Amino acid sequence: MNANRFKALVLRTGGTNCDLETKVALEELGVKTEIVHMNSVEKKNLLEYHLIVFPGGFSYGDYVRAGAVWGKRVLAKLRTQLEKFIEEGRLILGICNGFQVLAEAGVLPGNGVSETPSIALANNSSAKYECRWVWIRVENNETPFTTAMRKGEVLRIPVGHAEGRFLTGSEEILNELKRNEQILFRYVLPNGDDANGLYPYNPNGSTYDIAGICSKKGNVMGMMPHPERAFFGWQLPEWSGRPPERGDGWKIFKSIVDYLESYR
Amino acid sequence: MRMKVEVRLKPGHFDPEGDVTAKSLRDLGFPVSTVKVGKVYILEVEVSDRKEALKLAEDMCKKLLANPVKDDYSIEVLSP
Amino acid sequence: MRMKVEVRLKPGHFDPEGDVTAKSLRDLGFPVSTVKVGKVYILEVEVSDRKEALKLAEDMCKKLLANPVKDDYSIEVLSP
Amino acid sequence: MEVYAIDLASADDNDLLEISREMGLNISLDRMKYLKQYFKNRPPTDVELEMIAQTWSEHCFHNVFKGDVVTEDGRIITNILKTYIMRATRELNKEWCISVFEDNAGIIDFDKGYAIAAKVETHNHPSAVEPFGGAATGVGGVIRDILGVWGEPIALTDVLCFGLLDTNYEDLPPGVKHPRYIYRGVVAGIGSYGNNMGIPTVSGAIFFDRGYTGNVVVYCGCIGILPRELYVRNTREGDFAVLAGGRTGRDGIHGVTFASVELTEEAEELRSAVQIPNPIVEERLRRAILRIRDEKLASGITDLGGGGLSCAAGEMAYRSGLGIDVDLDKVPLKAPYMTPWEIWVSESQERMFLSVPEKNLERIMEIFQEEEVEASVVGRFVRSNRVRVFSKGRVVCDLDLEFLFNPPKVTRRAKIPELTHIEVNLGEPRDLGEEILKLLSEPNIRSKEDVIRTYDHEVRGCTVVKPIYGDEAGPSDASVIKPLKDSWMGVVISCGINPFYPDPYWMAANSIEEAIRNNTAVGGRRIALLDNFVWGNPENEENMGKLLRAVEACYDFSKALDAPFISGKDSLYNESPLGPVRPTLLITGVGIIPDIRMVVTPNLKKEDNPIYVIGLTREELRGSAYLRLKGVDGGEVPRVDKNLSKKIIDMLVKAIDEQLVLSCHDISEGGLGVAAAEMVVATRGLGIEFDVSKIPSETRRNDYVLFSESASRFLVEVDGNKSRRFEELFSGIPFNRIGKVVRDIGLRIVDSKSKICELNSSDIKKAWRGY
Ligand SMILES: Nc1ncnc2c1ncn2[C@@H]1O[C@H](COP(=O)(O)OP(=O)(O)O)[C@@H](O)[C@H]1O
Ligand SMILES: [Mg+2]
Repeated sequence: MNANRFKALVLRTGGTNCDLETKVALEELGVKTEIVHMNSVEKKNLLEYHLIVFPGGFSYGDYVRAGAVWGKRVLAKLRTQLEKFIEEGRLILGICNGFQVLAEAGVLPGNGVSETPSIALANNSSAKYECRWVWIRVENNETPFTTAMRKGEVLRIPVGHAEGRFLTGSEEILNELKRNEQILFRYVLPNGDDANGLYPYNPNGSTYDIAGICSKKGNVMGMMPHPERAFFGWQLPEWSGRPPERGDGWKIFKSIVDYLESYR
Repeated sequence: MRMKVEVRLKPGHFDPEGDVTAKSLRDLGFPVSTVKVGKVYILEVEVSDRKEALKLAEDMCKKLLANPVKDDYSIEVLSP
Repeated sequence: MRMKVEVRLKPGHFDPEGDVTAKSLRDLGFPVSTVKVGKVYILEVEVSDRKEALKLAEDMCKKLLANPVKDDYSIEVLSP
Repeated sequence: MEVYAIDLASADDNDLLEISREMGLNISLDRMKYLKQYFKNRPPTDVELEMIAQTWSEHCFHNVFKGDVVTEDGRIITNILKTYIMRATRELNKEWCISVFEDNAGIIDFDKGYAIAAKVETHNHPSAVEPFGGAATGVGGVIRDILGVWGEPIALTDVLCFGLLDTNYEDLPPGVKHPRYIYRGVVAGIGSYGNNMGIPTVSGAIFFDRGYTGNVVVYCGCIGILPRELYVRNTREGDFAVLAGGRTGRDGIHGVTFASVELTEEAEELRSAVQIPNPIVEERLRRAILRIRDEKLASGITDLGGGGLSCAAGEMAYRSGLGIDVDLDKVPLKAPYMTPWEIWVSESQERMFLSVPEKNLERIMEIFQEEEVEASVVGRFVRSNRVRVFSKGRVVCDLDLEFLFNPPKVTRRAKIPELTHIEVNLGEPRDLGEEILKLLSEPNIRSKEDVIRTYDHEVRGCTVVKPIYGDEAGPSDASVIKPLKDSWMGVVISCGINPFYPDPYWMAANSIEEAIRNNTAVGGRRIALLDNFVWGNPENEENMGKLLRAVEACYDFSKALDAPFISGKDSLYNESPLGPVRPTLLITGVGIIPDIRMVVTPNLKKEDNPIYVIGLTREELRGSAYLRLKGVDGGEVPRVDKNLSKKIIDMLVKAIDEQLVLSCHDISEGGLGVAAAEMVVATRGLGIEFDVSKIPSETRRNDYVLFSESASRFLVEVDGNKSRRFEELFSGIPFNRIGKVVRDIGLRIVDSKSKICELNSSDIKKAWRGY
């Protein structure tokens, strides 16, 4: 298997700070990865890439609202290309601040782009920044981001954010997410049972314990936990003797590569 | 036209920044029970029609300044 | 007593947040020349005397809410 | 244009003091007189006087450390920094020390052509006045120290000391803010800056004590990494001086002179001396600086910290043997109507200063632009030894650098205080289990998880041993990061701080040993040290005497334990209406571990494995958590036995490398009783059973054995199959097998056959973690 054929674009802007470790994870799986600043993205042809990642950080200093300014910049600069990109079924992954960006750009949870956001990632209900390892359960393993896992499997991945409380504009939107199986990850108890909002298992008070969702077609995904911080076994919070080879975050990146393999 | 937009969390949404501010004020000895925090934007908009300006500001709120899922906003014309 | 405090950059001060917001609005096609960003605090103060409340709010600004080097502030009593 | 000539020539002593006070210079009379003499032919401008005040401030020049100290018996010690701290490093002469005490940070060798840079700063005064901004800019400043040696910041540390959170308002004099207010603001400020920058805050400590009510102590540290060959310091004549990053404003004016002012009611007005943080600007600045480094475009770099542009420009020119011309009109401003001296000394944040060869200027500006960093050529390095500053085409400052960097020496008197012996009179408590639980929940000992989790300690994905260990969130002795993708080598970061031991010499000795011990406990070795002194007014002879004792210990124990100092800082003059700060010395340890997969953690691994205690327990409880809990002062402070300590540390490293040690925890605050309980906190389903009578000890009172804070001790779980080898290694050293790992019990302590106490794990966890 040679993933070298695949190219990923990791976007960044002032305040992005998880681009390097995201690149490390992708390259570890053989994906050619370029980090490109928003200021020079116009020189790029997005359709040369198979995956675009919006990594974590504090883009634009979280001015206005976390993810808002970057989200709108993306719309202003890349809208047409991005719509094409999504239309063609290529993959977009937003992690943490990247998820906030996709929400603010209206790319999630819809199909394509919408001007006004219908979901929000609001302040954590703990009123604090939360840096902790959480348990998330795979709700749908038939998307490009989740094929390397079992449905119902519990993954360990850390979160690090102050604004990650997933909210929808209405009950309907939530129901639609459920109906379309767009909810990929939910915060759960260590034994895999629903967290039902219980802190700190649900670290931010997200509606329906939602940790990550995908678009209707499934090729755009946003999640608050950081898979790139749970990629190598030695990153795990606890191991005895030698560390395991890999962490659970690896499975998300592996799914992406598997999907690209099968798709091409 | 100079406009003022205020963006605040919808009622019922908790406001951690407000809570922290309230605590700090109390720690400093002030008799404050609650604090809510919002943002004010003073915008210079390049249109001369008042109505149009209001419409534009409304649109700016929807598209950038507020997230309708959690924010309320109010708009005011300050000066022509 | 419910009070409203607005904190804004003093005139002439460089406002990076305002500049980013203005740029972003222009990106979205809005005819905006400048944006200044400030904060609003809605405070519930546990005193019943209007004058005392104003004095307290003034003090809160000096000690916490505003930075004397760069911020102006204005205080308003919203309701008794 | 607002530049004034200051008439010193006709000023009498009173006038001189008045000028110093009025202008906020904080220059002593002696030095004002010296200036009067120096400027007898022409009056200095305000710009010049301000520059002199910044450069000669305690903060920038370390007058006390570099001056003379006269002891009561007439000894004169010149430059205690050189005489003690730097001498230890020089004598140890480690080939892995690349740059020490010179640049913005200490630099030591690492792996694969890379080096590690480390620096720790204090930001006490700003944090007392403006807790959030003060602490945040403390972090921002120390990050720039790392950028200032071309390092990529990879980890942050913070050590904080506050007054008691339940202090009564009535007990606070005017001008002193409530500890809870300060605590909240400082913690938020530190978290905010590090999180926004995407640098993990991996290590630290928090203390609460009355001695910090008037003077909060905020230490911020940063570790960085750089390719050795990219450590460039080669400023040449004709190079451009480039100022990059945030704009210059009126915030942080007189920060350094303010740093030596007593915190009184007027200090409130001094909020303007505190800089305003904007981490997003520094984030972009970091990107730009690292790209410039990698493309080798600049010939030199330094950060703007204390004294702002005046110090950065002056120092860079002086150390390059050149002069510099600076044009203030080129400095981008963020506030209107700034006068030349304000621009020259403003300490606005997020700024760096570079020297750039002409041929690279264009490329550098291009990079700054791409990264959205404002940058401006503000001057040029010239062949002279003067600093000349222009404003609106006029020279507003023209000073000789030799004069500027050789201020009149300061002499301080030191009186070494006798520590009076106090007999301890304390009944032995009946229930020692109860005492352990009380100690575990004591604010200085209990978990700091609620703070630590508000700091991102995982960002960058390099944190191997986190500040709180595992799912049970137990205590870690040191944090480990893995900075390079292609190397298994890790950086081990630890600290040692014992402000409660009333003897300054042993306080320092214990802090040094503790930093090393913590480092060793996870597998660290080849440890470099950083010293950070926070002291009261050194013009007080006793304060100075204590300082002298502490630096003496620094020499003795750095030398004996084979751990050189590479950097540090002193913050003196920490005074408030409540008196001087509790003298506090933070020692930061930066070690390495050859392979991070070998780290040792504090959680128990397997039932029936033997538990050993290494080291000797003596009746040393003065300043211990136990006696403080009892409200008792007396007895002996812990003393460090140099030879024994060295042997134990070396043997433990050997035992770890031979994989004999499965878990390990250093014994410090709260003694052996607390250390054992803390290992249980970190563990699920297992506990410890041990026999106090087996502990190698010079006291036989059980509470003393359990809670003495004697140095050089560890609790260790050893692989059951390898205990023979372990015992062989430690032969000749006081140690003993005291018990074993057990299932389903938290902590069971017996004395020979009779049971002393039994605690279940959930009570232990609840006491320490609060849940
Ligand atoms: N008390 C001290 N102990 C050890 N090193 C010190 C001490 N004071 C200053 N140094 C060293 O001198 C160098 C320069 O110090 P300083 O001028 O304070 O740096 P900066 O201005 O960048 O904070 C630093 O590397 C620092 O390690
Ligand atoms: Mg420096």
